[in-house]
Amino acid sequence: MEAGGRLFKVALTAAPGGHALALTIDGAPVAVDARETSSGYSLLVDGRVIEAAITDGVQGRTSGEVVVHLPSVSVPVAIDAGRRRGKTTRHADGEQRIVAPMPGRIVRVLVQPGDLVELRQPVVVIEAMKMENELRAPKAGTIKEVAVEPGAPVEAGRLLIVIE
Amino acid sequence: MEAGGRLFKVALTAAPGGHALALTIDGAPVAVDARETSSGYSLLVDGRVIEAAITDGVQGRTSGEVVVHLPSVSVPVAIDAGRRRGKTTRHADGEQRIVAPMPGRIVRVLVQPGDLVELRQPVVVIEAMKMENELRAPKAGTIKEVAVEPGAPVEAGRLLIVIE
Amino acid sequence: MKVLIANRGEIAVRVARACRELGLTSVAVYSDCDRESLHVRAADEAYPIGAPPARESYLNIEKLLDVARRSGATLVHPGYGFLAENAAFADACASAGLTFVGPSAESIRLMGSKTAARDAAIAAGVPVVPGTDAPFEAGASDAHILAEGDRIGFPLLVKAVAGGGGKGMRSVASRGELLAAVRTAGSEAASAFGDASVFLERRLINPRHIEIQLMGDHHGTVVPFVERECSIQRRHQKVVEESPSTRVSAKTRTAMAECAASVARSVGYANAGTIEFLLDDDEKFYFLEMNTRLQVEHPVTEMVTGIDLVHWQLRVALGEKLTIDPERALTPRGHAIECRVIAEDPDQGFLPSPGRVLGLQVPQGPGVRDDGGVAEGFEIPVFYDSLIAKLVVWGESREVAIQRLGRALSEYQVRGVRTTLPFFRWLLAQPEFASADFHTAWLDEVLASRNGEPFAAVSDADVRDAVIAAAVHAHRLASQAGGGGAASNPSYGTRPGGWRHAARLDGLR
Amino acid sequence: MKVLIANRGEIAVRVARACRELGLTSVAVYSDCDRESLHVRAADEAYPIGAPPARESYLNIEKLLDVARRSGATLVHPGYGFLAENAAFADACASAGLTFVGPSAESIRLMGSKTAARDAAIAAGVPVVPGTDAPFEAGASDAHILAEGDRIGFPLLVKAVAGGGGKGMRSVASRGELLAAVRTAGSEAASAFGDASVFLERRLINPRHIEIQLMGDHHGTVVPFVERECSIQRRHQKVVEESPSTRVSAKTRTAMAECAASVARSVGYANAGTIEFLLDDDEKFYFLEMNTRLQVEHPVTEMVTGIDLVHWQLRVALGEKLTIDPERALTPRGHAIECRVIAEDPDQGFLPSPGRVLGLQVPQGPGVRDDGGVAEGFEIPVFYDSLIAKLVVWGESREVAIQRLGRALSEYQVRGVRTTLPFFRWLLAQPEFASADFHTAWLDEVLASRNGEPFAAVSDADVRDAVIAAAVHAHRLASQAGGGGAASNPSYGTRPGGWRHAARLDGLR
Repeated sequence: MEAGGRLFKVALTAAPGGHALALTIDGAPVAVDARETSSGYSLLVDGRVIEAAITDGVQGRTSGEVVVHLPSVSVPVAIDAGRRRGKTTRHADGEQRIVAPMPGRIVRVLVQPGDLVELRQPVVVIEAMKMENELRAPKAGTIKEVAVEPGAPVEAGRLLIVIE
Repeated sequence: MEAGGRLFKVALTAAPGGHALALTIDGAPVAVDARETSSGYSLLVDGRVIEAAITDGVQGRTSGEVVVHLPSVSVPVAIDAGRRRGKTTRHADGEQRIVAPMPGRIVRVLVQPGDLVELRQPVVVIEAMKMENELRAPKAGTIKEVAVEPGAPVEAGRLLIVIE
Repeated sequence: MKVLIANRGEIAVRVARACRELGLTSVAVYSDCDRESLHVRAADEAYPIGAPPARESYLNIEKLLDVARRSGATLVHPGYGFLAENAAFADACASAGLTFVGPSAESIRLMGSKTAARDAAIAAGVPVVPGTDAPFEAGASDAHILAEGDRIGFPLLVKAVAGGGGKGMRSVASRGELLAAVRTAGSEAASAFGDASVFLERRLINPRHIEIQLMGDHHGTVVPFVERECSIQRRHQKVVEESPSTRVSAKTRTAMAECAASVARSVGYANAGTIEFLLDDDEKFYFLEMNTRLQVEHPVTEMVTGIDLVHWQLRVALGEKLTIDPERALTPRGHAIECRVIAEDPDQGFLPSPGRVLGLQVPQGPGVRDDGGVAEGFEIPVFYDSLIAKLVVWGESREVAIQRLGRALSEYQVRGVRTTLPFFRWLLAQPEFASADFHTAWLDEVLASRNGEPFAAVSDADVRDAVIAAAVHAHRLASQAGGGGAASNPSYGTRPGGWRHAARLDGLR
Repeated sequence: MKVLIANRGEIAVRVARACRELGLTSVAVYSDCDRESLHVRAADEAYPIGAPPARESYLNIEKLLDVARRSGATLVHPGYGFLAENAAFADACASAGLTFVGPSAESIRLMGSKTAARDAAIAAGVPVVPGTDAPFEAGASDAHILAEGDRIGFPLLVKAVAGGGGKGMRSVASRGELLAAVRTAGSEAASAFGDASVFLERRLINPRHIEIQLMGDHHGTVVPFVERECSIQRRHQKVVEESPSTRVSAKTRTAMAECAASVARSVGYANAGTIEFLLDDDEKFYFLEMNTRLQVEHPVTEMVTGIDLVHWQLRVALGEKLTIDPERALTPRGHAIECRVIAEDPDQGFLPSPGRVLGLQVPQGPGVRDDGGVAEGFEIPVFYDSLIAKLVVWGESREVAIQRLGRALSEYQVRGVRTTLPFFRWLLAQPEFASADFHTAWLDEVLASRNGEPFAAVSDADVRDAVIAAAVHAHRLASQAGGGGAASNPSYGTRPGGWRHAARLDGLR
């Protein structure tokens, strides 16, 4: 499994029945009392209460990524990360694609192909839900492609910019 | 359909797509805008808001009885009453079976076979959840059978008394 | 710092919330049928304590102390019920070096005896209901019993010294019934409490049950609060509580509060407690008993005074001085009403209705507080009381509180088990409730006279609406069964919610 | 009597609840994307009013009046936003014989002009921020503009007469920037409000935004309330509001309240309104503007005064006399804090995050009020503001309110869309928030200095817990796929909840 930027080797070593499960995480044993709830699981590990709701991740339907909602933080987990690894389009060190996070209208494009951009530099302004919102570069790099023009309406997920 | 002690003849006359449904109830047309919610349906009928949650009725799993939960009342509805009619064990005018509504212990049996009982006359006292509870006759009649003895532990649904 | 919560259900959730607010770690315990209970899921830690019957789990002192040791808890909050008024438990906590969040074992012991508590009240100069000065000796003669009855006058009540919740209590209308009542009350008390002693008390005509909340610290301060009105009872069990009482004038309030505080001070009382009084038509009040714990109905006091009683319980237990403004504690702001939402079927004589809560819709918005103990999907066990939640509303006036209660009840829905919600909707429509014209026997009298009519009257319009909903549902199932994409209704089945619902129905068929 | 609620989302739900409490029938309206919105489901009746864009539905006066006619509504509550401060709508309601639940069209018109409102304040003897007495003429010369700027002094603000929400506003640090700022603000105002006029106002250094709630009736009574502290703003949008303000002394409170009431009285103001002030470090205050409607943040006032503002809006509209005790309205009891839970991703610069709410868990228990507008399963539309709910907490003191807010936020969960909840958890930990040491620019400054760090820090322990949960989930799916009765784990799959959950996952794959 992959979570928080690293891989975990998880194995189920015993499920003796009832609600007790024995896991190993990176070789270390973990005993879990697991119950299903209306939204996910109620877990007990060494007396500690872990309430975890589960929803499908962004890529969940096809790739087995789920989001685990702990009471105050949500953590995406790729359940079968080993198998999927080669397929992901996210390479922190390679090409990065900026897509429209919601339907809206492009107000301004702040970069051109070939521009050098810094981490978190604004690259596109999109208007949605009555507000203008800046989209920023998720990494430093060079603009490889600008796929939209100002004034264009865009759907959620539409490719806007490619940085490499 | 059967609800509130009477039969309704319900037909779907049109489902033109979207959320609009046209029904007839006992021949009278009803236009419904129906949306599913997390617990049932949100309906609009002539501008009136009807919020209806649905759970399976007591005999729901096998016979199609559901309980429709309106905001302040819950109404059991037998969806395919015509077909099921002959099978029901509930005859207001015939034999009536009193079963344990919950697991518990029989404290007292207040009637014997052959006794005449009035409507709502106490017939059995069952102890459960730290309290003694009287079960009353759902109809006036004659005790046909007493199926338990004082002191006996009983499961929910266990037959206790038959009145005819 | 960790707090072991030696209880379950809504009160354990309530205490866990207070712990989180005060930066304390909460430790829950659970019996085998309670692992999925909300009180476990709301805590920071949780440990099993045995089989479902309370004596094997929530009443098992050794197991509780063991969890305290294991978890490193240093405080123990007993909630109400179970071991909350058990002096041996308070002693055992002290011996184990744990801080019991409640009064001393001595206070519990003293006030747990109805006659000793009565004596303490008399000693503090507080009026008591005329009665026998001491319980009858084991072999008390019929003549002695009859003479005492004559002295007190009829009607009267026979009460068990160790009694509570109406057990070991008999109402005696006339002299001829007295001896039999003393005997049956005694044997009932013996089997329920292991103590057969009973005493006599005059029965007031249609009194009100009014109680005064107290909070004491370990530095000699005792603060009394504005009264709670708890006269709406079914078989001696409170059903609705409110604050303030419409029948208590400011003058009587002050007098009752002073009496309550002086009883508490006279026994060196610390932490939360409540003194119950009966109030007659002339606004004369009589000490009834003291409860040495937090009450179920404490939220109504919190809502009209703005003082968090559970916070103070924990702070007092940690040695803090009470800094509550006594004036504020005694001055109600607006009006609060609590309804106990219980898994009982009011249409079956309030028969318990355990089972799985399939759906739960809790009211929100202004002036509504829900202290719940059950989450959707939970199977309400048969082993404990079946309180699902306490719905508490607040309004500027009693009238607004009642309007708000009506609104909140219209939003409240529990599916899968029967509850007292329809009963409360009915109660709200009773003129005696609107005018606060009731006494401790009122509800039982009204219920008896209703003769089993259903509480939720289903109108023809309701039935019709239900039939429409069922028809939509049947159509939905049919489209689903037909492949999920019936051409006649292409929009159904395209939503995750739709799929989920349909899938569930399939799963259950 | 029926009330048409010409709004959507949480405020429409809030008004529907008040209607139910007062025995009024609520009539909702909905655009094509809002049929399943909670405000429809919470109403007694509901009618469609057109396509999702607001100008085709919620801003379409003709359609709204048509629904009023069709449903037989006689009152119209506009909520906030949309047509709430639209004088033409108030006029149209009056012409149609409907009672507008708000001030007169004249009041809306007068106070909607920033300069006219400013003149009214000056006439009522209320201090205003030094500025130009009138907006610039269309062809005002550069020399005139510069001379006015010099007279007022720098830094200053260029503001649109018709402005609101930060639009048409420019901050000018020095003389050299003035002319360009006047021009861009003017053209922005022209396109946003159809009115290019702008004026100048001195910019106070690190002021607080403090506002006074008012309620007026049709019999000449105006009651001012204890202040709200709304200085925590992001880009001129309020994010957190509280009452009272730690920086307002009782003396200043009285003075501000008197000023606010005299402005309102001078224009014959009826119904709910709010006068906004800036407060400087010397506790000097300056009239800013008047909002002629119910504010988003009205609940904090309700929680510290116990007065239901929406009830009073409806009662006043029906001609009732205000019977609010002025002393009580001005005396805060305890402390209330409101957080706007919005579907925005704080980690993406508060980018809107529309989408379907897959799961919603709302905090309950003492001192917590949730005014929500969204139910589980609802698809938050992109067409309107994305407020999911207002979480309001109350505590005996600001300190307790903050503790309670922390607890409530720990219980709050919205799944499926990003929300501002992580931002509020972060805010709670800021020392400036705990000490109330902030001003209107504070949040923007802190956010700028954070440089995009995530608000919810995910610890290694969190990641590990998530991996454990995901492993359990994977096992659950595998047992399910293997026939629902894997021998290794016979207890899974026996519960309806289990089936449902698994079925849903299957359905989504």
